[in-house]
Amino acid sequence: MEVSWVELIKLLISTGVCWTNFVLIDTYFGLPRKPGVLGAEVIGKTLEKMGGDLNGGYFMGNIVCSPDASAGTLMAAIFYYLLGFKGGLIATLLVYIGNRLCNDPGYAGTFGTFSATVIIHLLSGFIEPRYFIGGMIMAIFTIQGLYHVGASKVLGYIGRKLGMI
Amino acid sequence: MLYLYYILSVVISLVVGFIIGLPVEIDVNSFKGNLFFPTVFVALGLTAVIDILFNLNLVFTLLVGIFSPLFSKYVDLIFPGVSYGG
Amino acid sequence: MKVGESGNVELLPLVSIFCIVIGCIGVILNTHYLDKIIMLEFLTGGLIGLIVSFYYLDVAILTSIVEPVSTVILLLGSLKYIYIKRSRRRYSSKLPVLGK
Amino acid sequence: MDAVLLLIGVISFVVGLRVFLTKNRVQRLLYLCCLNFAISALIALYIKSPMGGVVAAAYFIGSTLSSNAIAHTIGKVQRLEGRGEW
Repeated sequence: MEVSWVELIKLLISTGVCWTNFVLIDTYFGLPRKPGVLGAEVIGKTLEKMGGDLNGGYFMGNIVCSPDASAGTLMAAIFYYLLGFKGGLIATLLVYIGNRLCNDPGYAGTFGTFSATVIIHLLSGFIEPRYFIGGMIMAIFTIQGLYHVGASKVLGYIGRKLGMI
Repeated sequence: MLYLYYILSVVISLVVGFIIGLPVEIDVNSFKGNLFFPTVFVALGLTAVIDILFNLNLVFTLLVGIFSPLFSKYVDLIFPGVSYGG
Repeated sequence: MKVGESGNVELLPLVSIFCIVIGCIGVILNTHYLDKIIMLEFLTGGLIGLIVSFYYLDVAILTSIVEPVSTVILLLGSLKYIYIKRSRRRYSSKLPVLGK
Repeated sequence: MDAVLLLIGVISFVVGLRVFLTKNRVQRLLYLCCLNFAISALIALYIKSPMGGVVAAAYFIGSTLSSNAIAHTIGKVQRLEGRGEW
């Protein structure tokens, strides 16, 4: 099989767009400031003991424990790929209900899904929506799967730079 | 032309929510709904669901516009925030 | 660039069977109960993927709704076991000890 | 099989092996979260119909609920025993 360079460039651009979207929205709605539930506090304390940053650990724990803007971006990409622009609006409703089931006020997930839908709709002339699914998986792999201590340091630095801690 | 129904449902839900007496200011940390936050997104999502399953007309738009502020008013009774008890 | 000469290989059954086999080995080899429950979650993800890859979509939706309920019941049982063990160790001179 | 499917497949195999090989219990939860994202995307790419999206959303919310329960139990046990052994 053949993998062309155009596909790789599209994947890299969509990775950057998804990463910027969910990190900025999650930081703005205060995920690194405090742990919402007990599990996020455990993950943050453990990552601090391993040599990372405490607020970045709270960020990663909140992603694990409730569907925030990261899950919202993935759901928006999937539903835009299957149903078009109306699918993004349905994904907003589903992510809101899932947020409330996981004991969260639901601001971050809802705004993240809606902004991701608008961005995918604006960029859909150049990049097809299926590349955004792969880009979101790549973006979540760089945070949760590659090297946890370094990722928590980067997230803590971004949160401190934006003045949200 | 079809996007006019979406705008109409959002406008009806905002007017009904203002009549019911939902609070205007936005508090990020509380579990209660206000005039803008769940109301607009619930109205858009329900309109999209009805658009895919059936066809849109004025009756469905009016029903969605009445239902979504009521859902937003009682949202802390439907999905309450749980305190784990220390 | 060339990656490989594979035909139409579907990827979801491969990933699901990999998750199921590794999860079974992990459930057997780990000894702490929380490790066992985490590997059981890993196995269940592969199981739902395998159900979806044969197009039984209603069974997959029902399984993915019921599965957290069983996990929560297992975790509540393990917490209750720890409470009982700890309280018996503290008051072991006054309470009758059934075991041992 | 194009670039997107190949990328998701490679990532899910790598993360699955890392779940099996890591000793730390908290890091296992983080890798498991990444694997849930990958399987949900694979389900939506395998079934190209609106029902596949519903299955992906239901699977993702269910797995997030159980991850939340496991992390909460780890915290309870750590607070109960009074020492951190991981």
